[in-house]
Amino acid sequence: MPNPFSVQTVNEGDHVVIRLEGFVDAHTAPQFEQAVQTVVDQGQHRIIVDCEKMTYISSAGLGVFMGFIEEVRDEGGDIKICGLSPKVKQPFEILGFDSLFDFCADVAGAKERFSQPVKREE
Amino acid sequence: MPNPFSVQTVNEGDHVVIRLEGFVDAHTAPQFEQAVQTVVDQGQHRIIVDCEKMTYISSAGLGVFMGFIEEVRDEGGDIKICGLSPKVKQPFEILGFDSLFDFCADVAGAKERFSQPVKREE
Amino acid sequence: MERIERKFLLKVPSSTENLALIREFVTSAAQQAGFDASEIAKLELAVDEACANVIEHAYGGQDVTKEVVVRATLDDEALSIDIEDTGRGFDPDSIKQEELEELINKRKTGGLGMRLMKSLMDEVHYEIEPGKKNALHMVKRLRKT
Amino acid sequence: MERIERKFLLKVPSSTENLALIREFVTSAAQQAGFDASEIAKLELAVDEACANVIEHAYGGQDVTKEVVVRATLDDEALSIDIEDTGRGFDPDSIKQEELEELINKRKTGGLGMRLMKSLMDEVHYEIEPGKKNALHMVKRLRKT
Ligand SMILES: Nc1ncnc2c1ncn2[C@@H]1O[C@H](COP(=O)(O)OP(=O)(O)O)[C@@H](O)[C@H]1O
Ligand SMILES: Nc1ncnc2c1ncn2[C@@H]1O[C@H](COP(=O)(O)OP(=O)(O)O)[C@@H](O)[C@H]1O
Repeated sequence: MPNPFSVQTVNEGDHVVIRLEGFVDAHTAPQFEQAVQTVVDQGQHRIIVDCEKMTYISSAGLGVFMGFIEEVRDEGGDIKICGLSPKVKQPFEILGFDSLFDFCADVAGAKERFSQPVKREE
Repeated sequence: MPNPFSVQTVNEGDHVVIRLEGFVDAHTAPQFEQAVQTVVDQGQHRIIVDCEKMTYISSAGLGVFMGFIEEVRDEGGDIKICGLSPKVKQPFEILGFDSLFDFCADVAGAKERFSQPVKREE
Repeated sequence: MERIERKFLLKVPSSTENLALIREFVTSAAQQAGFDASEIAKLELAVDEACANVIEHAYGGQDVTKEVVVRATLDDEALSIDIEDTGRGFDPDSIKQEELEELINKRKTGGLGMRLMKSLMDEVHYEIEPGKKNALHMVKRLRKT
Repeated sequence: MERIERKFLLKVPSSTENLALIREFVTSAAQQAGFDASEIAKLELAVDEACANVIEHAYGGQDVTKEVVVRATLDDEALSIDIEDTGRGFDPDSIKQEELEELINKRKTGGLGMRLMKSLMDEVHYEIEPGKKNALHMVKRLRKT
């Protein structure tokens, strides 16, 4: 009850959607990390993380995005972050994630973005 | 956030529905008590307390039912308790409320019951 | 053999506003102890009742300068709850447990709390030293399945 | 003139399982202080980060025999948070704050917590005495409207 969390991975053709629900903190982030690792290990690099039902995120969760983005982009893919509510957006913005990651309104928007060039500073 | 509670009173012709929502504890029970007092002061004694959205009740809330039932029955009315979920039913049952109060499945059932004789030991 | 205990402690100002936090506290400890939802609901209610009594009776109403102390200790066998106050104190044995019908006839709105605590918990035990420390010890055992 | 303080204290075993309860604790105190939802979210996150660091770094991972202590003290002007541990300790000034881009290039998954705490709170101050007590003091002031 005090810490509901779930992560769900759905393969949708040429990309994969990882759905986060509930609280992503130092307790639950390892499950999120494992989900991304599994997807990457399977050679999938067009990743959409759907945060619509995520109610909280701490740096442990933010670190997961940080740790995989280079590898995924090196493979020509990206991690699109979508569905952030204003409340959970705050830590992303404080840390400057908005200038280095691609935020999308929803999964549909993220899919569209995969046909556009990746935002990246070299 | 930690203690959402609301009480709503709706006059429906010859009876009144008091809707409880959230946590009824020693902090919020006074608001419930006030709502019943207001209804009784207005001379209404056919009272339905709708507990469908009540998520918790402690003895402070149970005491409100206890304190008014005699007066209301003396006036030919009753307090029908309806919509109790199994979780919140527990304290009512432990204290024996089920043998002295009229529990109904929902508001419709409670309305029907008002046309039947009141359960009462003299 | 040593038993591993987990100890939780919460101190809050004496105000009914804090009952919600007290319930969260107990729920957290009880979940880690492995109680099921129905047992957790019982623990939550018993501790709420005990703390409401401290706030209302021991300290005579809201007084945020006073402290309610709740300890939860869990091991493999049980969750023990210890609630402390430095308030008025009382003689638990002198409290007459009236029947619900009697209370209703007298139009009482209270008198249910201690009875609830006793039927919700496996042990309920007071140690009252007015002016020093009043302590309530309650235990709920884990039923092995 | 005397300021009325409200004091809250929480002690829990060192385990990330307890971060949720720690957040509830801070939220409760912050609500009573009168912070708005956005300020409460900041407080919640800052304290979560600080306690996660205690659990992971000061105590080197889950160790339920160790204690994380969180104090919240509120008055008319601010909510002060004090977090204590008896773990390893560290020199906060020696921690290099790397740019996000740098962290990304190095495929780091950590290094964001202290930065977050500093931008979320008005004051962040460590007092480290390894082997004795490590304390973190953070303050968030109420903006009068
Ligand atoms: N912690 C306490 N300190 C002082 N008096 C108490 C305490 N707990 C209970 N009492 C006394 O016992 C009585 C019965 O308590 P209880 O059964 O919980 O019902 P209620 O609190 O509704 O009166 C109270 O009215 C009070 O006089
Ligand atoms: N309470 C603490 N006890 C010991 N070391 C700490 C503590 N807090 C932070 N540190 C050290 O400071 C570093 C940076 O912390 P932080 O910015 O929160 O990032 P992260 O925890 O993700 O590494 C940690 O990796 C750790 O070495």
